[in-house]
Amino acid sequence: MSTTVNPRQLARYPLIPVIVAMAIGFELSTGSFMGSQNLLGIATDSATLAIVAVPSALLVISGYLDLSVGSTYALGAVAAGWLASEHGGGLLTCVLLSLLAGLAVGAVNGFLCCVVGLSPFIVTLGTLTAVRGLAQQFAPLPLTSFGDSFAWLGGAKVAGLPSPVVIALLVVLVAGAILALTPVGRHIYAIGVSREAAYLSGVRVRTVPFTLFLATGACAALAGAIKASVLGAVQSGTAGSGFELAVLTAVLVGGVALTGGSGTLVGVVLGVAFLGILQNGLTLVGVPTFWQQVAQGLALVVAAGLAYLAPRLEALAAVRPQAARRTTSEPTPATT
Amino acid sequence: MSTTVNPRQLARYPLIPVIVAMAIGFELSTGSFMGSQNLLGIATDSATLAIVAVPSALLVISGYLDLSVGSTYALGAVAAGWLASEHGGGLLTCVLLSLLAGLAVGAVNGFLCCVVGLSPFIVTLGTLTAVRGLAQQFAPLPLTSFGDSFAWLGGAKVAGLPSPVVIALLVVLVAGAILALTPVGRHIYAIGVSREAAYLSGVRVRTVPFTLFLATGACAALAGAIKASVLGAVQSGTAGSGFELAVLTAVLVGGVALTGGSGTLVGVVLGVAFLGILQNGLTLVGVPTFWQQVAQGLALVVAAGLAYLAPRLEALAAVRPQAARRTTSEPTPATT
Amino acid sequence: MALRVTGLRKSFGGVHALQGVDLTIEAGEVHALLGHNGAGKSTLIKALGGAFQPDDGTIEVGGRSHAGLTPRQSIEAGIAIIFQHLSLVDSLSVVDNIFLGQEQRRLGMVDRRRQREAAQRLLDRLGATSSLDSRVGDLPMGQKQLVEIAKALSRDPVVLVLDEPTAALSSHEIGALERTVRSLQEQGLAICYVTHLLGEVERLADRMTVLRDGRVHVATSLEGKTRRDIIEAIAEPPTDLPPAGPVHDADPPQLQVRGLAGPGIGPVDLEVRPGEIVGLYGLIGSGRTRTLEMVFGRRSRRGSITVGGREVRRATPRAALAAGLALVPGDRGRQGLFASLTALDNALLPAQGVLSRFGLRRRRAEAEAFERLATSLAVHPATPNAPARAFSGGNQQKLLLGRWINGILPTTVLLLDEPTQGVDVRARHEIYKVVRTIASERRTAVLFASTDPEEVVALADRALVMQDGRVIGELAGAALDEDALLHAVHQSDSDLQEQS
Amino acid sequence: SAPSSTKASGDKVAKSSKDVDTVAWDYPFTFLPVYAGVAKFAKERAKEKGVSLEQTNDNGKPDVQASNLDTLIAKKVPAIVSFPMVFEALETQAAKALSAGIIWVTYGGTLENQSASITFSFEEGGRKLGEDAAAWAQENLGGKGKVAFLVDDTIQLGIERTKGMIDAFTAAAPDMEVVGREQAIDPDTALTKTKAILAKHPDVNVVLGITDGAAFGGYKALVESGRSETDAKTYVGGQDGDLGSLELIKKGTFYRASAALQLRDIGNAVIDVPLAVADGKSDAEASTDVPITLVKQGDALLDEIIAQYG
Ligand SMILES: Nc1ncnc2c1ncn2[C@@H]1O[C@H](COP(=O)(O)OP(=O)(O)OP(=O)(O)O)[C@@H](O)[C@H]1O
Ligand SMILES: Nc1ncnc2c1ncn2[C@@H]1O[C@H](COP(=O)(O)OP(=O)(O)OP(=O)(O)O)[C@@H](O)[C@H]1O
Ligand SMILES: [Mg+2]
Ligand SMILES: [Mg+2]
Repeated sequence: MSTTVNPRQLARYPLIPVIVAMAIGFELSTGSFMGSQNLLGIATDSATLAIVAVPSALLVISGYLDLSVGSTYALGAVAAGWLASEHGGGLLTCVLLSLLAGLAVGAVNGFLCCVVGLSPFIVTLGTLTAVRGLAQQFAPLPLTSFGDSFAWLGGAKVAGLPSPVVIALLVVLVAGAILALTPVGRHIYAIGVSREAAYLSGVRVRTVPFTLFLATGACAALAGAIKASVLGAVQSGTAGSGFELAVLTAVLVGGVALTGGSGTLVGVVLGVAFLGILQNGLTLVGVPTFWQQVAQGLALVVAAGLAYLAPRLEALAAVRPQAARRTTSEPTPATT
Repeated sequence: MSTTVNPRQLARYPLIPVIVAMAIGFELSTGSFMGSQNLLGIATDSATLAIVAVPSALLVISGYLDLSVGSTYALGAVAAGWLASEHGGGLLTCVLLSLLAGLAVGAVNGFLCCVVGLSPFIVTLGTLTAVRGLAQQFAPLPLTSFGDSFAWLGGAKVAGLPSPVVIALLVVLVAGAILALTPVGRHIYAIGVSREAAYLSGVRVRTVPFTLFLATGACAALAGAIKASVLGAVQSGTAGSGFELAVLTAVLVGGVALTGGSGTLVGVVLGVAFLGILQNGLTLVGVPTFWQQVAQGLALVVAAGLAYLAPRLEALAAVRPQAARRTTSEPTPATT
Repeated sequence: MALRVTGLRKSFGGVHALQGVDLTIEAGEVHALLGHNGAGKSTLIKALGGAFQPDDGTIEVGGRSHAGLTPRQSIEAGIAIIFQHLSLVDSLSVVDNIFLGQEQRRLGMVDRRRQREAAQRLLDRLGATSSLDSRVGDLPMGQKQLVEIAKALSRDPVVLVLDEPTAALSSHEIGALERTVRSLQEQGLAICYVTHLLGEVERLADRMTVLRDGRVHVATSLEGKTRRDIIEAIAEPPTDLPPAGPVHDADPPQLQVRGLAGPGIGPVDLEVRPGEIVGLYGLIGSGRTRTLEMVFGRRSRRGSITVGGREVRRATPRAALAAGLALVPGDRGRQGLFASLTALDNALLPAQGVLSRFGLRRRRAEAEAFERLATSLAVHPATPNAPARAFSGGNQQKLLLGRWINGILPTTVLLLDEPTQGVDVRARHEIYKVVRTIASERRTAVLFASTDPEEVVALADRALVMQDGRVIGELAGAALDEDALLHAVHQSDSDLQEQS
Repeated sequence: SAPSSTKASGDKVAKSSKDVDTVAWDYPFTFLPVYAGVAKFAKERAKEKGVSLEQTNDNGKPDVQASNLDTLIAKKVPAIVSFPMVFEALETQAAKALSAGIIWVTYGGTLENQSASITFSFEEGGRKLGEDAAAWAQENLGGKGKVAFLVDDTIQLGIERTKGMIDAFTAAAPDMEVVGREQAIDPDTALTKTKAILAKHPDVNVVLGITDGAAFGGYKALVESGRSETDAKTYVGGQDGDLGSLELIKKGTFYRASAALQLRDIGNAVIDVPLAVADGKSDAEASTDVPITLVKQGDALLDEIIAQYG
């Protein structure tokens, strides 16, 4: 993978030109899109989405799926918020409780989907519903007044960057390193492409996706805790509602196939950025509410179109260097 | 397919014992579940779900997916309601306009997914969002006062059955006949299992799912119109919200695989009944809101577990009659 | 002239699969289409079947010339094709598959009775034993292949194209198929036959067209041609196989199987000594695949498996791998290959963990390992980053072999299921060489299953004949030849018939 | 607290209503019919006053609401009117807006950081409905009968309305048997749930809805079960003042009351309050409390509100 941007790379990440075009369009029409405050705002708001989309993407690449993240987010937020508001919990204990809650949901999902082998779609749709009910039962009223220690989680600045952004970067880096640098990274793809072949090759076809369910649960709960800290309040009924769809959208728009076995983290990060910029830009421009919805819907369709065009463009981009080599019979090295 | 219920059939439709158990449980604990009024009420309420779940199931069997039905439902309701309330539209024109709206959404989905070949998940998530925006933009305020002609659609009785139930039965019968008796029925399965193999066999791999998208759109809009007629009111913002998940849940719980190529209409109808009975029973028993959610989530997980057990039970049930035949070399007749 | 293809071209991205191919087949002729793996045979056939549009060239059939065909046009024109990767729909029944896309109708409904009658006639004619209502996915490979052929014949074709129809068949079914082909030929069909098994070419074909790298290399009548001539047309003549290494009877067995049993299998006892190559020969369905899978822990089992004197207790692939066993599965597409992953990932997936340091992959070491492996197995192309699906069948098989014999993993017992299925003459030879070499140099014990008696004779030191899940005979040394193998299975076949 | 324009980038800070060319109105529950009702009047008022009205699309998600507010603040709209999904959660945004010199008007409640507020008590709406229904039950049923509540436990506004409604009713009519408490804000869900309740208790007398949409569904269920539309022993009531419900009240059916928001007054306030702040009014001076009135058959207000929709 080279670091210079060549046409091949652009073709592989068709969201890049789209994001650039959107940025230019929004800047021209509002004059305030490119402001550092606005950009940092987008980054901060998108951070929680990124934190969950990244492990979710690994899960989808390995051929599974977690829809329960919206409720796990709420549960994580409620757990941390409850400890912070009712028991004066500090940063560490709050985050720990939240992570435990997320791990518990992840373990249930992972057990049912990876060990027993039930359908991830139905199981996690079930836990999505059930966990929301539990979170609401546990904290029917909004939780507030969290105290300074917990506020630090979402409000601190590290090297000039808001802490949610820093945490998101960490998650992306760790996941990226696992995917690119470790054998497990290859196993994730292998399981997604062919679970059977991976099993016969000695890959831990239960443990690996189980662990990804755990990671997704933990990250979803952490994201909920972060947002609770940022907002200073949690409401169990609405926190993270519809978040599962946003996550899945970012993952799929980012070029990860729902069938598993393909996708890149760069794509997922671009998918998150795409959604964040779209939301921000439409509000900046002041598009009327219902038209915003129409525009968001169309944007998804456009993104699907790009994902479709990408491999075709890539093939086109590949033709030129190939033409020179035509005399040799060696096939072009393909790009996975 | 025999009409007597043998262990094999039970194993194939694991929802049957579950539904029976639920019915007995709810009857014992409330004493009013089995009343004909309540059962008819469940049937009427479930009718709209069935009307949409059936074509959706065919779509899923053929390897596609339509998430936009929740908004198409709203659009269909708004179209019919608008004509009925603002222009005194009669039954026929209202239904016609509603169907046209549904066909339009279906055509867009079908064109993008079947002809262009974009990802059905992203595309129909996009139209889900966009169409809701359009419906709200078109009719931001609730529509009421529909007049008697349109009220007939949802309120009439045919042979003692409420018209929504009759329409649902028609939809089930037509779809069942197509699936079981016509070449297209075989094609739907074939495309779902292997689009490539079907294509090479001369199956119209674009036209068939395109038509199913049209049918799904039309049925979703019709369901919206029916509900509008039953209620005598339409709220564009809430009509059919979350309906897409209910539809998909009914389809999947009914044993249709998300990967396409397998599933039966009997299963889907059972799935619809399962959801309707669950909802009704929990309300009858008076389970508190949040625990209702928890119970519904758990029910999904149980349904996933049953779908998992079904083939295993079927294999067990198959052992006995098979044992007698073991000497012949003929393999067990397959169950498609 | 029934079919004439002129100047056909097709490229995939940068790969030029067909570069101006001409092919003419007369009515009443069996025409062998030959060539090395990746020569372009399947691509040509897919263009005939409408799987894609050619870039250039014409296809003339039934007196009409086409620049390209859709599947429906192809079927209408009277071309019937048996594709290399079956175009059957697993979850549908045998009848439904035979008539898929061409259903017999009555009042718009499927005419089930007429379909069943017609289907039964076709199956009987082919000697297929499967029931009409069986799910195709549940059928053994050979029966599937016969259903595929029945499907082609149901369309009353003018031209019948068979892409490696016998790769998964046993001698039994091959015989039936050959008889069918001959009777069709007599009825005046033009038949195009693709195969890597040269015996079939000699027995059946009137003419041959040999492709090399997407071009016609030779097109000639087969009259007076020897096997040597055919081989030379396809590839450079292979060198001799290295001699089999010595097997010492005194060595303790590397693999020892005692009382192995499972559904329909066993009890099976067998042993393989270090450096020994043992072939499992039998008809389709005789239980070789299941035996290998049980040894490897893919299926639950009873009995004991001992590797190098240590018993492998847990029946899981991981436990087997840890003990030094490795399996190259027979169903390459489903159980072996990661089609969209790179060649390097495919060949080194289990080795990456061993090569890694501090949990991190060492790409340099991986690249070197791949290069060594590509050289020793003659993988072509030797590009580590190309996705496995872009490789021809033979080269895919080499990648799978390379997964276990790369010198990084401690494989001491190699289990191979149909190791050269669909592999061209030359690559087959190379695979034999590789297997011989690792057996004699690394003293690896090899246990392989094959349906091809030629292969068993060429590769095995000793052959075990399987039937109905049991080992019913053993042949070794001078007694091991094709006739003896065929005799062994058919002997017991007729025994059985007499008994019942 | 008054706007502290201490260190804001001065050029954008509104010194009078003439500097306010845009009001951004952030209402998170865009799927509710009330939204469209208020929006209609706010738009009309905005036109009158020559300002443009911008709206957000929060879709009932608190995170999205916070993001959208951040965006509006970064954009430096002169005035924001926001209905916080969770009030405490928006203190940060409100403070940020104020320090950027943006007018912040809290809608539906008050915050510590704000320029002014538009208030209407949700609890009070529920309470008025509950009290009226209880009084009716005492009078017409002798305090004995069955009641079902269609509630909302998910959002703060719903929780408050629910509490007001149920507490007031049960306090004033303690002998009424509560036979249902079901989550439902839209007619569709309410129809299904009420039908189920009716299966067990076909003699339910009172159905109170958290929204008029929910009450409307309950009404339909009763009618479908064979109840006469003018049954004297039945009471249905809702909240919001949706047109369909008001028409039923006017017709004299057993849909008897709605705790109606004065949509026009609220819509006007969305524009007027921020403009008043821009003209230098203090929080106390600029803030408006829009009363929630229970409308019943014969009330003059009933016709007035119906006419507003026209
Ligand atoms: N879809 C595809 N994309 C890219 N390359 C392809 C594709 N299909 C075939 N090729 C390439 O085209 C060439 C010809 O392949 P083809 O399958 O026609 O060979 P073949 O002669 O049938 O070989 P075999 O004997 O192994 O079946 C090969 O180099 C192959 O890698
Ligand atoms: N007698 C039997 N009992 C149980 N299962 C059987 C029996 N015969 C066939 N099968 C099933 O058929 C499938 C594979 O059959 P297939 O003929 O392809 O392989 P095999 O029996 O292992 O033989 P071989 O590899 O020798 O052809 C297996 O999945 C196995 O479960
Ligand atoms: Mg081929
Ligand atoms: Mg086999």
